[in-house]
Amino acid sequence: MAGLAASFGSGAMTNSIGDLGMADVILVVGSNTTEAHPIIGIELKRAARLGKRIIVVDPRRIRLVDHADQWLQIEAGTNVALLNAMMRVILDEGLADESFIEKRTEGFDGLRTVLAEYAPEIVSEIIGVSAQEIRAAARAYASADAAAIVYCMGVTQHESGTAQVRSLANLAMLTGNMGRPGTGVNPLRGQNNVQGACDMACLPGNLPGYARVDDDADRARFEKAWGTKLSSKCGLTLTEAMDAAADGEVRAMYIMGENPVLSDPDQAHVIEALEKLDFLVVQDLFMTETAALADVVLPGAAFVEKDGTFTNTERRVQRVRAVVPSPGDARSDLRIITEISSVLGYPMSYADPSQVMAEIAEVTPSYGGITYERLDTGGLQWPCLTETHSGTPILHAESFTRGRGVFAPVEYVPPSDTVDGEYPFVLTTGRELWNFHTNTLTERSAGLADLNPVAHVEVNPIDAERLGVCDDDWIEVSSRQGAVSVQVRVSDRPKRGLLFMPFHFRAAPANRLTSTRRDPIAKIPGLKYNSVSVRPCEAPTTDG
Amino acid sequence: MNDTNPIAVQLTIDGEPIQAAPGGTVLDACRAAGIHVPTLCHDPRLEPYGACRLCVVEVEGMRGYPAACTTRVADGMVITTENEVLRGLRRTVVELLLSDHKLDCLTCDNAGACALQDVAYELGVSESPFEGERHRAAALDENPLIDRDYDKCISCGRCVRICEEVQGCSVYSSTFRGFDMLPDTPFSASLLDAGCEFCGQCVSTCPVGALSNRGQRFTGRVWELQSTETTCGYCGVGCTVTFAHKDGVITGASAPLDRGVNRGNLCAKGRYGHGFVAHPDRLTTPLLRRDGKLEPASWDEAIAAVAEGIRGVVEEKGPDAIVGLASAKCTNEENYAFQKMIRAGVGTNNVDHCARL
Amino acid sequence: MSANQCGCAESEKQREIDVALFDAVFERYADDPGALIPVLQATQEIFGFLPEVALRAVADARDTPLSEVYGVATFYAQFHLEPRGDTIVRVCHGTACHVRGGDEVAAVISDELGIAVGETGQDLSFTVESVACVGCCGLAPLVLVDDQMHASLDSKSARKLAKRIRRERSR
Amino acid sequence: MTVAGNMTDGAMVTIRICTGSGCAMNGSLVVADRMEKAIDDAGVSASMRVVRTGCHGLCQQGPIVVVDPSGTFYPCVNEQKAARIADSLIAGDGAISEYLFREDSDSEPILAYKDIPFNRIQQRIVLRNCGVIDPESIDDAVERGAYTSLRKALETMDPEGIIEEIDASGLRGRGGAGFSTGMKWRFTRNAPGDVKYIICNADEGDPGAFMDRSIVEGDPHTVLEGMAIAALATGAQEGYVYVRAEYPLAVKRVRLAIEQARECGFLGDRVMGSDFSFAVHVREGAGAFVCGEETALMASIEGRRGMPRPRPPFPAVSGLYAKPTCINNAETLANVAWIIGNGAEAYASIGTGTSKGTKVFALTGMVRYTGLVEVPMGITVRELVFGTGGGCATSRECKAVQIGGPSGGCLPVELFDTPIEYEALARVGAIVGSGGVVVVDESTCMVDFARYFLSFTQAESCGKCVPCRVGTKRMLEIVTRITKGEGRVGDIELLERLAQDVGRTSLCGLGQTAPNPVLTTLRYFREEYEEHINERRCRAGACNELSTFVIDNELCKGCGACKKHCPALAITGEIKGMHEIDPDRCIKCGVCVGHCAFDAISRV
Repeated sequence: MAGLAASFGSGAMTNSIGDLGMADVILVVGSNTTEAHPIIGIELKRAARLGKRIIVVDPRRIRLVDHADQWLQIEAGTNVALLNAMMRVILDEGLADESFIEKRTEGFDGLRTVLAEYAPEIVSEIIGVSAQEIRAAARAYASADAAAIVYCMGVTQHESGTAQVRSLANLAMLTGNMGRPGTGVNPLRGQNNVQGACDMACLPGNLPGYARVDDDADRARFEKAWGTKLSSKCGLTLTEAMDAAADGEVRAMYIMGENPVLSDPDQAHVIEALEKLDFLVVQDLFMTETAALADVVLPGAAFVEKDGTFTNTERRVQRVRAVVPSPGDARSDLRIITEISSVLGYPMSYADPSQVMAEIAEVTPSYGGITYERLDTGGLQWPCLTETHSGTPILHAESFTRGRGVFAPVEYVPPSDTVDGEYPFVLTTGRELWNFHTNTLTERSAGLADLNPVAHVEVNPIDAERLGVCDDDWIEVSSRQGAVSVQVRVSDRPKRGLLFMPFHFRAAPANRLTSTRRDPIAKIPGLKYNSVSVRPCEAPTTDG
Repeated sequence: MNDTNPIAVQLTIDGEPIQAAPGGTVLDACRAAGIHVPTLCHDPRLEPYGACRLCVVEVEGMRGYPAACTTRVADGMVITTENEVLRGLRRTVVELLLSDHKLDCLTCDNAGACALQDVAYELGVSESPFEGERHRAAALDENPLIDRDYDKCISCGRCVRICEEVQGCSVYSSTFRGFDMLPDTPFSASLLDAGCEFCGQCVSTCPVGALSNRGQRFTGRVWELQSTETTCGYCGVGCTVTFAHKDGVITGASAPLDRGVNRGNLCAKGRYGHGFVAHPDRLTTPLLRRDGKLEPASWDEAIAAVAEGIRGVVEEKGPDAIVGLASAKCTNEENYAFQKMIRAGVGTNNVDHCARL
Repeated sequence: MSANQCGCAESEKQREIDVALFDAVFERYADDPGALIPVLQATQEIFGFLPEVALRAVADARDTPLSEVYGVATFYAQFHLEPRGDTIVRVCHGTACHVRGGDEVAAVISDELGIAVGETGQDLSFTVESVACVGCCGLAPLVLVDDQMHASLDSKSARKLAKRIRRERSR
Repeated sequence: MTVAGNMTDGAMVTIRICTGSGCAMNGSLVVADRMEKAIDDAGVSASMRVVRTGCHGLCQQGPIVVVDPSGTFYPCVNEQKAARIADSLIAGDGAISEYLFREDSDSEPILAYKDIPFNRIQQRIVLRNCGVIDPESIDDAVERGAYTSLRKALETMDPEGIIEEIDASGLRGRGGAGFSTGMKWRFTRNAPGDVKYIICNADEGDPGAFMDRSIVEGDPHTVLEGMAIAALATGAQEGYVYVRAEYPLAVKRVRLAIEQARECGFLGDRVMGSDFSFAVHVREGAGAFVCGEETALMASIEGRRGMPRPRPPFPAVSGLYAKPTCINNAETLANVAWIIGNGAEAYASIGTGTSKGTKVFALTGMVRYTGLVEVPMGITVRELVFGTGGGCATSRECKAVQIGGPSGGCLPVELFDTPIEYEALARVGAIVGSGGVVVVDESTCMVDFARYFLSFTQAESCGKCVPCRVGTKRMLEIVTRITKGEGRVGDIELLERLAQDVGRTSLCGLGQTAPNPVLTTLRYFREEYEEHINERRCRAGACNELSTFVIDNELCKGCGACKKHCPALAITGEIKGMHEIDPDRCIKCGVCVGHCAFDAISRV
């Protein structure tokens, strides 16, 4: 999100789910939309049905390709090269929106200079897609009345994630596809309330509403509101925190509703870090792999057991309502936090969640007009500044949040974890339709759990033949971080040389293989590109 | 729907002057005006189809009895939605449907939410004067989630259409023709083999009990269930979902057609992924590690232990030796309180969550 | 998900039917998005019926959902999903044939061949079926044996005809 | 004995041999081969030729041979006759009297085809070239004026003028509903869009109708010319001929005709050097009667299930691939070139007030001369059945005609003076429809007849809408039980209500008209229904279950064939002895009748 924030001044989805249907062309980059965000997948499929053009950029033949007009099966990790080549075509063919560039942006010359090196014929060699295809995609996107970009972790979870996002922003600004229905740059948020957790400043450098901890005025405002002094030192990101824990710098962790042992890169490293802690608190619904390492485990409440709000990927704040009571002594996380905070000497006393929202609205301008009463008649998209403001479906309509949009001159840098003779395959990880995240919830939902109960690694038929493996045969996938035994699913979805593994399964934890190499700005690990080796193996014994 | 053409169309429906949006159907106009016209094959998520013929109306100047769901409104239209002739026609349609429908309303989970039951009641059809051949097909339960009982199918095509038009999956098609026409998978394959994504959209649109959610079977009559609308807790789309529940247990999930980003649609996780809530693995009591083992404890003990553990580290290494990881699964209010606790209560900015994963 | 996506088990089935046979068909209609029915007609021309593997190949080649292909194949009377007899006996049931005793002709033929109308003999010798109208109403009632027409039949001549084609078959 | 024909020396002798489906399957190809060989062998091909033509009409008398210029007509020609006819022609002899057509065995022979009773009131516009030209030779067609109307339209008329001409001719759709052709063209022309289509509907599904087949087989160019003129008028660039796969000869000939017309520059890019381009494709139906319905037909061309959709939007606005589309039936299109060539006025002078021109009928059933006839609109049913058809083919009384196929109605003899035109027929419950006319005599049970039509439409229902899918099924079940003697009091009323409601609520024309045979037989022959229910009696003796089968001892030879084949073991008797049917065991299947070589078994 750092990339978008730098280009536009705000890191959130610029447009709305509902207005994707107004696009004539939708460029989908690194998003397996129909599996990871099925309802947005429906919007895309509907658009395709109505004759809109969908262009998919993905090294893997995701299901959406069946509905797409064009599929650019690029080599993993080469998004920037492709996007630069597309922009080069747009410039060369006079398809850029000069007046938009002139009136609403800055830094264009820097981009122009960079693009000189990215002739489609040259880029074609890097990305494995013909120059003709690159041109067709560029022309389609640039000549549409309204063209939208949708992206997801296939863009951000790279060492060059921020660069890739900025490149997408460049493309949108170059063609003036911003601020109107059916345009924009639209990151899809993976979990239900990623957007909200960010808005609420569960980020080491921010205070609610993206105020900065290192900005004196911002901090002063919150010190006043909260009646206490605040640290001006940026905190550690999750991955940095794990490193620090392993180094002994961090000694205690309080983990609420997360399962880093399975979800974070380099599992061995995570376990080492957590085991080294003096004190670990885990608050969750189940005895997760992480909770098993804790000193204190606190039983939380599921989302159907509590009141509150979630903010979805299109910045829509919506009500969450208690449907059923929590089992046994399990308690809502809010109640647990307020009690612990009070014992820690910082008393919190909210009679119910609506009072928290009232406080949020007070200290967070973009949530300023949000109340539970208003949410009862439907969600509101922030910024929603006052109680009469009807929300903002499209950001940057008149001007960018930061004033002018900034073009970033982004160069393509190949992933550092390059394949070599020892690790000749690229492994990419992601989600599958019927499982969610670390499978904690989905494996415990009868029926759903039976649809995709075990992990498989997708192997291209040619690779499978060369390895001499068939469906359900076992192979060992190894990286510099570790090794995992997993069953094969022969599939023409991944490109030759590419493997795909879901990260849902504890029996075959994909993150045992991934590394913590990360984007220098956003600190997001490059989970989508890992060099690995593969060899057939025996089925592991079940006591495992 | 663009702003330059806001001129409403003037209609007369059952003698009342009505304004309607241009481009819509007579059925849309009736519904918007609160006039009830019975339908079976209509779903606002789908393109007009006109197969059940229940919504026949009279329109002055039009031949015969056009279906309200497929007739576009035009300025000056004079429409009659209700009279003896129309009731008679609709009654015949219902009688025909009942003549080939398994009437097991006593044990059908859809009883009370069945559109065929509703129209039969509305038109006073208690039995069909027609007898003859009926479909006899074994109920199918070859997959873990969706039951199919084609003896109850009224061949309205809604499942076929929603799978194609909305879900883009085309798992079903109408197969064979005439009296033998039924929705089915190719070669009657199981839903799993037919490429089903188990979104359950077909179940949600089925007007009768031909498609049903296995998990809901015998969990409660429709009228015993309570329902609560909330926001789905899986991915970032934020679908509006209505949970049906009875005695504190969730029995099923659906979505309202007219609200939310999802407008009645859900995915497999949203519709079928709520079993974990009542799973026996749920943690129901705080646990404290004693002698290397996690053992049950009271909340007071647990909270004291947390406070003590944190305080100990702060005292020894300072607040920056503490890290709080919040959750993208928790509510805004919880996350707000959490970071506030870490920042204001502990005194560090070491707070993050899994946004990067 | 079926367990044989890698094709190990699939190839056995594929071998029975040489899919390459109808590559030419796909090619001929590749640029015609509406040509599903001609493709199925040509496919049936090759195999005598529409085997499942062929329908799957059609769906793949034309980028059309299998369900749609199956729905079309089961809609039109001309398409057959089961193997058919070497000789097809079609009894016309046009109005003129009906009025002039077509039903009786059909009964006699199906009696003599021992195959009900609409069915195929177990040895795949004959298929007996009724057709709506072959448009030769002036010659009613009539029967087509493959493409050969036998006109102005009655129950006696129909029986003779059936006996003859059975005899010819057994030779 | 020979009758003098007017075989003028020196003139080309043309032997026109019908190779339409009926005659071809009846052996006319052998006849043609035989004659050609004779001509070749005699070395007279300079003065004598064989033309393999389309349908002459009188299919029942096929294979038909007509020798021009004398017009000599030889019915029922086989190989032997062919040899002799050829020899006589080569020798320059007159017609062979004993091969000529006679009304009765003792009446005088009639020499010329045009003079036989069947042809007396015919007036051929649509069929003007059928039976005359070789449909596989575009030269033949051109010689008879094919494509001159297209040239006239291209060179001297603008689209609006063409539409006005068609409008003024009063031409109405010959496929069923009788919608004004000119108006249809105008709607298509006025619909916005660059891409438009013309579709020729030759998916003749009505059992008992074969005019479209005969036209396409006998004179495909007039259909193509009509399509091209329609395309010119409406602004279409592409056309489809949708023809039943059950008509292989029609498919073959229209494909060939398209090929030839393209080579001659009558179709394809820049027709006749103008800016107008028009490509025609052929699509074969795959066996679905409902595809005669416009929207179902288009679904089928698009490769989908042939299920109709509601109209509006009409095809003229949103048709094939959602583009403006004009769909005309083959017979309708076959009128177009004639109208453009001869003028609207000439056409409008034929027929009645609202029904102009001629109509082709397929005259079949228990009528003496069955075949294809083209008569002016407005002649009465009686003129058609008795004048052209020669009356009942049997010694029994003529009872009714069924006009318009499964969508039409049954008219009793008392209504035979009804003129054949759209409105008059509609008033009595029938329709012109595609033009099937089936004559029935007293041996036909009207309840069973209604059952027959219903069983057809029921089997052909696409299944989309409830009234047609379930309603026709239930109607059929009620009618069937009545014919089986299982009818109940109240069934007639139930059937009548259901028939009416199915007609009123069905989605497309198939379901809307499917009840017509039931409704008209209920209207005109209600007492037959009542007899079946109340008296368990079928006056026609056609309903097996209501008949008693008896063996006539006079005729029975005691061969035992019936006993051997009786599936119910209801027949007793010894070889060479008397046989008897036990009425209690008899299941009334009628198998015994078919096995009796001596016509000794009858139903009473």
